[in-house]
Amino acid sequence: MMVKKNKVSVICPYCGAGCRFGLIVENGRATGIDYEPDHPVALGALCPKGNSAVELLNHPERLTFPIRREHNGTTRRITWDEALQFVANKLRQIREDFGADAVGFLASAKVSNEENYLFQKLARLFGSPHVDHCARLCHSPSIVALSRAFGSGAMTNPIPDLENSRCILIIGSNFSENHPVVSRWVLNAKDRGAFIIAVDPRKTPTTEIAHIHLMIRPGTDGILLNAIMAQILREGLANYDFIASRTEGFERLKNKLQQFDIIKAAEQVGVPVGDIVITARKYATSPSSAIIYCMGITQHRHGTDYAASCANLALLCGHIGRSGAGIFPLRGQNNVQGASDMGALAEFLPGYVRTNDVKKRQLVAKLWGCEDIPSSGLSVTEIIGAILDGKIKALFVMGENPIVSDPCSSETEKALSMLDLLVVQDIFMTETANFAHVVLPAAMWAEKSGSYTNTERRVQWSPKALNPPNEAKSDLWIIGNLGKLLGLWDTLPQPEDMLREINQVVPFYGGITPERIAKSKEGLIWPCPDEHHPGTPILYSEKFHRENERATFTVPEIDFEAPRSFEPFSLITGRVVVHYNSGSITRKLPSLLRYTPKLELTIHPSDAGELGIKDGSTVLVKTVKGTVETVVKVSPSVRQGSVFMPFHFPETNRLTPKDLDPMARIPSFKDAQCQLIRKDK
Amino acid sequence: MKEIFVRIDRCVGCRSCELACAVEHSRSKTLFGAISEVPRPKKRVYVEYIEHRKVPFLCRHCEDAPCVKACRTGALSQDPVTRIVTHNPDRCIGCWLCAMTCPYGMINREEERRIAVKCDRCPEREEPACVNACPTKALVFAEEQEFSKLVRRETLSKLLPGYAS
Amino acid sequence: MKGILISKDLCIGCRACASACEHGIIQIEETKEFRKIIVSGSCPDECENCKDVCPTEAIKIGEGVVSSCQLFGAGTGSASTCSSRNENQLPAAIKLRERQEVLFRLTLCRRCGMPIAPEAMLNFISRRMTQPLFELDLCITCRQQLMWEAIRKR
Amino acid sequence: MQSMASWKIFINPERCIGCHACEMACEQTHGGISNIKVQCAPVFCRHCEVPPCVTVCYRNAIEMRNGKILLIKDLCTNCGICVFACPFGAIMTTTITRQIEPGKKAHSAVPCHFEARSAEEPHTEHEKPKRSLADARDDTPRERQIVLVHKCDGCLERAEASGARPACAATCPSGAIECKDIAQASSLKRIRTYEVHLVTHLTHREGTSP
Repeated sequence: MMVKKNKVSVICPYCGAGCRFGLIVENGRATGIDYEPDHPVALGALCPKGNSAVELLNHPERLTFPIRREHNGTTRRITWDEALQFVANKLRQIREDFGADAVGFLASAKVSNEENYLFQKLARLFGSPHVDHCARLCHSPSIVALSRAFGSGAMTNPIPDLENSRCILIIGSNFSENHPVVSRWVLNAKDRGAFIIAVDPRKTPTTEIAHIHLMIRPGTDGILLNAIMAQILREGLANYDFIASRTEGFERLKNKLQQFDIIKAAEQVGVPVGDIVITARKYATSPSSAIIYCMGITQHRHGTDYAASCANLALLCGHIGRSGAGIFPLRGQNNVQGASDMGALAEFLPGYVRTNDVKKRQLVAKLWGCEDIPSSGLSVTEIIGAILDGKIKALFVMGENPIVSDPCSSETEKALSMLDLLVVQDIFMTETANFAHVVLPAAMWAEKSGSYTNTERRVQWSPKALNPPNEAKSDLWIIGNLGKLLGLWDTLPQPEDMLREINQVVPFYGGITPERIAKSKEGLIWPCPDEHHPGTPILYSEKFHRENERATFTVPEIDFEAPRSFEPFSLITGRVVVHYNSGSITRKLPSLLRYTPKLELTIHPSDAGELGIKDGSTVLVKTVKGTVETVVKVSPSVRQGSVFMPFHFPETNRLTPKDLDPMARIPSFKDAQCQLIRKDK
Repeated sequence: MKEIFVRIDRCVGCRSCELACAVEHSRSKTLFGAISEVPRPKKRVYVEYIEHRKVPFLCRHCEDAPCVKACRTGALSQDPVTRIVTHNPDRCIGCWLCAMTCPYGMINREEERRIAVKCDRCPEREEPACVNACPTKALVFAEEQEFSKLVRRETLSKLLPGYAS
Repeated sequence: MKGILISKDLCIGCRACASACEHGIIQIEETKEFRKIIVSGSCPDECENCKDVCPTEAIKIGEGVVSSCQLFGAGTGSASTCSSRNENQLPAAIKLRERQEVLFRLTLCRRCGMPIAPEAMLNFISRRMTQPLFELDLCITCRQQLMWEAIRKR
Repeated sequence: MQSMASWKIFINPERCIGCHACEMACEQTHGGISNIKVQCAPVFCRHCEVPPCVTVCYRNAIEMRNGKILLIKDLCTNCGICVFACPFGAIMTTTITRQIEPGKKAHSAVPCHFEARSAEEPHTEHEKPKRSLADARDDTPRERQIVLVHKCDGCLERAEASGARPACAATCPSGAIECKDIAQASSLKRIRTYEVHLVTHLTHREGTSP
């Protein structure tokens, strides 16, 4: 038999780095991976997750037909017509009974730009303001803080540009495990003589790269950043020319930092004063410094202020808008940047148009052919609260797993079981899909075409490589048909048409046409306002994206000087290299699962000694939100007084608290207090 | 212990050291004999032309030599007194862990025997062949104090011409 | 039906015969300290897989009751087979197809104490190498770890 | 593209972030068994040029082709002699289960379907209880366990087909595994030495006024 073998160049479905690889397809089945050494992000490298792509595509547990759950809990296979008709009728009925406000929509950072755009359009044309997605749970503080300071909430430089940096401050990021391809560029910079500083409450493969590691107390990032800034000001190392010519609001920050006591701060943070001084000097004096930060900064009660402090630090030293100097908030999913750009957020329309800005909002409405668009809605975590209050009756979830990813799973579970209608559109039967009334089987990334925006703002086209299994359909097909049934539009859109519409609606995607990015392997980096624009790899080299073209210093309202103390243990959550987010994909792949098969709690040896537990014994972890049983791993990789749990397993987020950051509405995943109870057999 | 010191500013890139090294490590020990020998004698010093500068590179015979640590078959060994790292070709299996770990790139490959080749600081000679051959005295074989003295005297002679000579 | 005879003097306990035998006649039993090669049952007629793969020609295939001297020859380096020496010794005559066991004590890793291989096997390897390049009494995991431990700084 | 024989695999253990991507990639290119083990940093065949494993193999099942050391599976008897002749522990063993099929010619080829039991040989092998004596007496057990010997082939097939680097080098996210020519790599290191250390030394010496 003739074997039809071809290679399709697709975008990796995992983290936000946006690596490209060749998928080898034989007779309509994915059989192998071909590395593409000419791709700029990672030079063809792939982390273990990326290497599991073939195994994922051929997974036997994929959802292949629509499923309906009856009142008595039994499930049965239904046809697409029946499924879509049922969802449309039920949605209409709920809108009539309770108003459009009673329907929530959760978009996904895993699907393409076109699908997210259409999804939020569906939600907003349907009349519901409540559309959000899991960017809320990782980098919403970055969007808020960075767009307030600079005008755009994205990474300022491309990843390979890290190589040109002479000092890299890594704070609250473990990219060696979460974005492994970033480590190549940091190591290259190190080889070229850059000074690497890592700030992390744990010892990780990332901190091993660093020259100095500031092992801070969990939750004291804000104090540390302010201490660094205070030291820079005290030594007169700030870039006063840059401050004078390109920023505003410096005086307020200066006044605030003048009274800052570094010695006291060092005590609170739990690192030697000398380390803070070295960090301040190295960061300020190097010709180009970069800050890499991640969820260690954002997932706090004051995440927005922490992210703003990062921006302040960069502005203070003028380390922004040049090659090797910038802020690198690394995004977690392959299209979390794109989903935010497409307006799948409660307070933003496509192109970061604020929903409460009536004038601009109506311009978008005009393009969509309607009169007005609902204003600001509820965020991911608030939607769950609103369900519990009985305000939201129906939830449409596209490719998310809130039970595992949201804080306080028991409440989420309770909320989901209260709904009149829960539609889940996914590739596997996730924990959330188990609660759904209708489960719609979706296609995976290689089974549809679309564009994805990676963490560097690089928009890349990923063509269709193979057909979805059985009856699974692309998300665009599902949303398109649902919209048709709801009477929102008449035609079933194609990905290319959708991107052309995005070109019109989102100004900085203006020149990113399907023709251009389908041809180029490297994609285009937004802002790219017109057809001939080459893209903008480095932001703010001449002006900031604010009205007066100046950046602004934001002075946090709160005092960082009193850190919360967590007794007896503070619980840190994070990731491990072989798993991905809620683990709904990676926990199904045996080749990845063998490295980290189950949940483990890491504890410092002396804490373990005090509690009388050893490696491999079982403990109960207790927080205000719940109790979970887990196995212990004793390792000095955590600080005394703190414990670590990866959040890829459903148990972890049963423990996390639900306190929200007031501005970005991100839950404080990393501010939990826990108790350990020894469980003897 | 005597070391080979390099005065980079004196190197003119004549490659006399390379030639002398290859000859010294030939069987015949003469230039004409060495040319016709099979396997061809290999040099163990390298002159690189970088940015219009000529820089000679020699094995530093590091105190805590990474190549010796990396060698699993005992082909590389370090004399505890003289710190000279020598290579025993009979024990070498050509795994290139030494070439991989050497931070200065001083271990090279001998094509014919397919094993590593590196500086042995001419065990049969008083003064290494490369030093002997250097026409500009860019290579100096001396004790550390002696060399410092030399540098001091040289600086002095630059400042006060005629004083030192 | 034929049977297998393993010379306890020549065998080095490498397990090649056990993985070659498709009929499950040669089995390996391993504990922390010992490796036991167990032969039981009869061979199909043409199969000589185990004999083919044996590195030391320690396997003979025959029929009926034979003396081991008969099969291996008295003067072929395994002369001691005929004189009793230790518990690992063949009886002077053996009925083929009967159960035989060859027992080896495993050399332990000098670094981690895990078993490596029978001493006879390691001796065989060092005899075959042109010269002893390194010490063989390290287990695979320790060799792998040692490869990087010396080089890696952190 | 460099010629096949000239490059050697260079591993920089300082760069290894322990992500196991090389193991995964190796597994995919070699039908489910990884020839790489990450112990601090990836361990696999160095493709020595005077290889001890080739010397000890009594069936000539290991040969050198194009500068790569290959294990010829048809000739290999899984005796494990080469395993202990390798100073790096780079020849791996994996316990697999094979069906007993009477009448089939033995050691003809590696079975097309097998179950990789454990990559951590030989430690776990000894901990696992083996088939008891009573089972061994049983005339024909249905399946038998084999310790399979396997090693890195430098992705020779990949290289010969498309001139590509080995899968592990291609996939390594941090650039810890690289393919370099020894002479070239050494020369680059010397230039780097100059750039990093000597330039400062020179400018320092020339720039200071005594």
